[in-house]
Amino acid sequence: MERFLWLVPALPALGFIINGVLSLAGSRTANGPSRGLSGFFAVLFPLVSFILVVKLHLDLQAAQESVRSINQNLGLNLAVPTSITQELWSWIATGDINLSFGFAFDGLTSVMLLFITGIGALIHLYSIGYMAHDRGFARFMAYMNLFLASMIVLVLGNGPVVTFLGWEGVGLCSYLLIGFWHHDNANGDAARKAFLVNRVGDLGFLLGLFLLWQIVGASTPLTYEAISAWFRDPANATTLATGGVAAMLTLATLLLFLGCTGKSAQIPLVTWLPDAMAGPTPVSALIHAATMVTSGVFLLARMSDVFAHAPITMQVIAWVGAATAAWAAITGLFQNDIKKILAYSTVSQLGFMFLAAGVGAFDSGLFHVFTHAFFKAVLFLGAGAVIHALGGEQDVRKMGGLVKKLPLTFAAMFAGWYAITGLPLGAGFWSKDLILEKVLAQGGPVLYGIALATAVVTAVYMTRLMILTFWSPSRVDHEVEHHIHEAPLSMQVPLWILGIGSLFAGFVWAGMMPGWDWFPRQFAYVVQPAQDLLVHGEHHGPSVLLLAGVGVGAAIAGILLAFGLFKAGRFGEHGTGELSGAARAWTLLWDHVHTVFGIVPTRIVSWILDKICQPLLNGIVRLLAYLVELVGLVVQWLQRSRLRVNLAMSVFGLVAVLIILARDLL
Amino acid sequence: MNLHLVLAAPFVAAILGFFLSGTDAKSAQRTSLVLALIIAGISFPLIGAGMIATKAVTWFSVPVVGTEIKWLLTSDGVSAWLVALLAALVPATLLAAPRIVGDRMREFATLVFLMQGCMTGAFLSGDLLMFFGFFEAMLIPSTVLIALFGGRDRRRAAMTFLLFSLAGSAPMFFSIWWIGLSCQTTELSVVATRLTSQLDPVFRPWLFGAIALAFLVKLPVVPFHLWQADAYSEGPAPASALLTGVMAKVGLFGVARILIPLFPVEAARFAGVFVAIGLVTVLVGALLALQQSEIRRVLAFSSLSHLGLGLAALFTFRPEAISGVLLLMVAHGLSAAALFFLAGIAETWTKSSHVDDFGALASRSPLFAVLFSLAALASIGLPGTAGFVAELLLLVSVFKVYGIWVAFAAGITLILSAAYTLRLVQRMLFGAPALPSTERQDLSVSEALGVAPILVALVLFGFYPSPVLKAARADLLTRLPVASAVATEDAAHVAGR
Amino acid sequence: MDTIPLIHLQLLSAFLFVAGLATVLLRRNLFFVLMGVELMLNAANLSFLAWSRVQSGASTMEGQVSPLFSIAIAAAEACVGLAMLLAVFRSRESLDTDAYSRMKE
Amino acid sequence: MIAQVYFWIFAAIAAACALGVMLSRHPINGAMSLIGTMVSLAGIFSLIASPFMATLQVLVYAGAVMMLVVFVIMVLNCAKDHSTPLFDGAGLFGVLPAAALGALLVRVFVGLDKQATVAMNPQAPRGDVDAISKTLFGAGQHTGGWALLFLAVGILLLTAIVGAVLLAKRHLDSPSEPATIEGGH
Repeated sequence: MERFLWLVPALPALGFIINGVLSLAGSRTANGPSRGLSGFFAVLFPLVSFILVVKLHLDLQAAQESVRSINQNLGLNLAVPTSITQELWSWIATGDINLSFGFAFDGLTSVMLLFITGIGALIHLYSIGYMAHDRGFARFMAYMNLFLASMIVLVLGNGPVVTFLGWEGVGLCSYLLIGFWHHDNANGDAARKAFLVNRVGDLGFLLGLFLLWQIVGASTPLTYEAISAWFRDPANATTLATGGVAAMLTLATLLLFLGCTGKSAQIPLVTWLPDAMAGPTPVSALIHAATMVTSGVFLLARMSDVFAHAPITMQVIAWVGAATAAWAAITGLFQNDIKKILAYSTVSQLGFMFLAAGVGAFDSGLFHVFTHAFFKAVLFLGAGAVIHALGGEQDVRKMGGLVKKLPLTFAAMFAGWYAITGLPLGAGFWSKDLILEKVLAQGGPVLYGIALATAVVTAVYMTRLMILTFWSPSRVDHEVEHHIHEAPLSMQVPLWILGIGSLFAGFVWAGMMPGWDWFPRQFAYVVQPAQDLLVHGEHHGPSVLLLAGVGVGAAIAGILLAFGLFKAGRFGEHGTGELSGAARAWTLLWDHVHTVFGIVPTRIVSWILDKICQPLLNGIVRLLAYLVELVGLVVQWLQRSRLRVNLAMSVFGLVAVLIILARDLL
Repeated sequence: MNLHLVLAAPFVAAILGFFLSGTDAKSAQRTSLVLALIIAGISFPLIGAGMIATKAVTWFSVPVVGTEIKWLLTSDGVSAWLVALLAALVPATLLAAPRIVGDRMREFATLVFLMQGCMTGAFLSGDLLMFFGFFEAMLIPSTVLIALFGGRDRRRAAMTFLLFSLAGSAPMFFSIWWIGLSCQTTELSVVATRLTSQLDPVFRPWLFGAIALAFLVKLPVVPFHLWQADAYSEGPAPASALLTGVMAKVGLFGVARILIPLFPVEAARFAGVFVAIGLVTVLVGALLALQQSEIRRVLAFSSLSHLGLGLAALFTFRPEAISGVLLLMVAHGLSAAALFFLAGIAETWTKSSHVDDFGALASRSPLFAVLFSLAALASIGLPGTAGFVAELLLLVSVFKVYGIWVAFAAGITLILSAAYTLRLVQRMLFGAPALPSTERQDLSVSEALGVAPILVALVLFGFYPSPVLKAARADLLTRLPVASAVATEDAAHVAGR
Repeated sequence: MDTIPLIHLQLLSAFLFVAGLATVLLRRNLFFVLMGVELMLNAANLSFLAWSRVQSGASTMEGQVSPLFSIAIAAAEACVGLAMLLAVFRSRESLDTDAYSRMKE
Repeated sequence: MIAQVYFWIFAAIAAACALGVMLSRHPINGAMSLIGTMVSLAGIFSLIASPFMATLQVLVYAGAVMMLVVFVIMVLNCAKDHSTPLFDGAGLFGVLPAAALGALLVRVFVGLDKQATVAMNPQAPRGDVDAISKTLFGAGQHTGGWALLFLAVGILLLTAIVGAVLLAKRHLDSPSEPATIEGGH
């Protein structure tokens, strides 16, 4: 089976090529390329990939099981296989560097891939309906397939450099898809911003990688397996303890984390994600909610052994996560664009995940990634269905009363809302409470307080969204109102599946019920050593049930608050203007930071270079040229003027020669 | 593989070029294309041939002093790849040219072949003076190309180009003359062994600097870059593609193949200066590119920036830097050439080179848009293209020798290059069309066929760069340890003091 | 005899030579140019003869013989020079060297 | 001792006449000064044991060559040259190399003089006809090939005569016309 590992990313890549060719070939025809053909391929390949992943997952399980049973029966101590690996070819081999292009499929990968390909396939299906009337249908599908391929490479890569290939690949697809409707320059700007902000993070990733590589030494191959092994090796503990190496490791992990903040839209590189909503809604669901933006958390878990050795970095991660979660949640309160609300919600939830990772609960963070993928995907797809029904309207102030018109969509979104607010037994309930519990135990009361407050605010803005969209009286324009219709089946099916998922996905790790821990078991061997390193001894805090009660209480408090505030139509319902005042300043806080510290200095320096240094240099060269010309004029005059002068010059030459010849006599 | 044949082929093609039809541009293009493909067919096998050389023949010997000038062609991994790169770009040039040169295809093709011949000669020369001859000779066809086929300000651009290049290489001639006198020969391999013992250490830095200047101007680097933007933007785009795609590489090639091997001690001694120049070039080039509003000026400064990184990395003397630089030369040669080809074609649609006069090419010319954005992405070093592997290797080598902060400074180019390239892409391909036009203009099949293989190669080398990397390993590494040993010795010496 | 120091002879020779050279370089009249050349040749002759007095052995006579040739060449030069002067004067109606240099313009 | 006195007299005349050549306005004056220099030099030649050269100096130089010059001056009848300044700006440019050369020569000669190795050789043979003709035409090992050179000079002179005739031919052929009086322009 491992021989076919490469097929998992290759199939969507093939889909990209087929759809790309279709798109180009059909670009000259009147109706554009065939949607049926294009859609078929676009969904087929992710689906086959998903099936392949399931099969691989089962194979891995079976292999592990068989080794375990052999060990048990025969009393042996054989190593349990942790991964299926495939090295395809030697990628970069020169000097000290020896990188192979290969994939490694283990528990962590399989969990990630299961929902990436699964949800990915569903969203592709949804896109067929959503994009049906768009001329760029095949192009869209091509990009989506390429994204999926890149994402799979990101997760499946056997080392950080292969991951980086996918890392930038998903960034590219994000760029292409945000700017998908490229006739509007604003979309292009948003896309460019996303790419550039990500590039800042990517540079951090690369530099961090260099430092990391310096720490582990050139003889250690750059694969996750080898790096983890190096950090777990007790022999290296003394090396790590020395001051220089420890500082270097802190810097390395901080830089790697910078990469994660770029991809996962954390402070300070948070600004691009809300703008990224300029892309089509399925893109927001797949890339900017469910999969790509969580790759930062994935990387933290992947390299948990490394991060666990850098306590300062872990502190930074936790605080950055908490700050982002709080900031984004508050920002979400002010937004009127349905997708922007969800975008800030995504940022906030990502903050939760980083908070979890930062306090040393990598598995809880990943669990939230998993549940979040379901409920945020369904929320986005539901929002997409609403936008679709309203003919492109995204302003929640112009919605309302849709619960009767779009019952099916409402049901799906309700499931998503139920999950994200953390009401009991929904997907978010399990993961969020787990995080809160871990934060209290390992991060202290301050972080817990921030997280809890954020949970309240989360419930407020999500409930506001639901009220303004579905429950309040209709404010929809009359012309639009006649055309409101439920989405086609291809959009409905993914909604239902994901809706059900967001209600029940949490049961893969129902912390309160012993035995319901399929999820963390999958990749325990990846993150457990790191977590053990960070957590010393058993923590005796409030009981799990009490904490869950507090969490649910926070959610209910938030919901009630929202009903109190918005049912009466207090703010945000009326008016159509842009944000203003403090709300605007708060929303654009980090944009301003980027402008002041990044963009403006760059602009100034480049302006100085172009408008001052360049002409100056040019002037110097001109001056030199004029000097040469001047000399030329003089020489020309000498040549042209007098016989005697010419003669005098040759005598000068004669004297010079004589001086050289007679230098012994002088 | 007969190296003489490889060298002679372009010149023969240039001579045959005189007999092409002067009136029927299409037939001239077809015939020259066949010739170019034949040359490519002759040149490509060099890659697999490894290190080969012809028998050294005494070309002439200087009277009185008795210095022997050899006629000797050598090919190693690096030169083989560069010759192949050149041979691959020439057919694409001919395919991309018709819209720009119009009826004068015959003259264009002849000049291009001449340029190819001179550059091939420079890559294959095994003798310093021979190299210098070809190095200077390539100026003639390229200047004529700019002056004949360029834009409004072509004459000034051609003159600037010529004067800068001549001024840069004049000291090199002096240096070669001195080396020839001291070593009694100008054969590269012999000079390399004799130079350290035969030359007064007081003069060596000057000779080193004189040779370095020629290559730095050719490359170019800040502050010798003033000719570049003018030449690339005023010259005919296909020729600019060759200028940046291959001729600029002669500079890097010279540094790697001549400067460092001949003067390992000086190279090690002044490595810091060159790294600094390289980094300044990287950043200044990128920042200047941000300010430009003409397509080809953006591309010119982008070339400046990318090649600066190559220079900086070369002077780390790391083996991965050598491989990386070769890959950078190939990757940048391909991607920059593709961008120039496409930019040239697009400029014929709007009759303008200003970015604001474009827009919405993505919907009007989808094929163009796909190829252009692919080339742009390759040029910013997106993983999966050859540029990424190259930049990764270069950054690694800079990091290893100069540490994280220098690597960070060099790495800023990753962000800046994305900034200016994507800005260009957006202004050209996206948004609303600047000039109302109903007709759908797109690339012709032959133009697309010229550019597409370049992009395929870029992606191929992005995933499987080993052939290129291995080629560099085969050759220059033999001399590198000398330089790095001296560098460490120097460092120890300094530390000891 | 032979009590005149070599240095005096040489300094005289140098003076005459410089005077001749200065005449050639300073004067615009062609006659003076010719005469300056003659003066320089004379100075050279003096130098030759003076040097021959400090030589010994086989080469002593060389200094005595060389002026002979110098004089012969001077004669030839004067001959051709004057002929050219005549020809030039015919065409330019002038003996001013600066007038000739304007021929190129 | 007496030789020294003679030398100083001759040297003074020669130097004064050389200055005369440089500074005189009329070509005739210049020519006369030059003859003075040459005659004085002939005297010095005989003082330093070169009677043959002294004779030649008077006969060929002062006698023949200068006669030719004076003759041409008279033919052209160039009057005193008032139209062009004796010295001008460009001429100043000529002073520098002349002065430089002079300084160089003086420096070298004085330097040589200080070296004891350079001294008059009392045994040096006199440059009389006998010795010179033996040197010029003598056959033997140490002849130095002067004879060949002598022949070559003969050919040179012949060529010069032919050349002079050719150069001046147009002038000779052309019908006589009033010679231009004014020099200059």
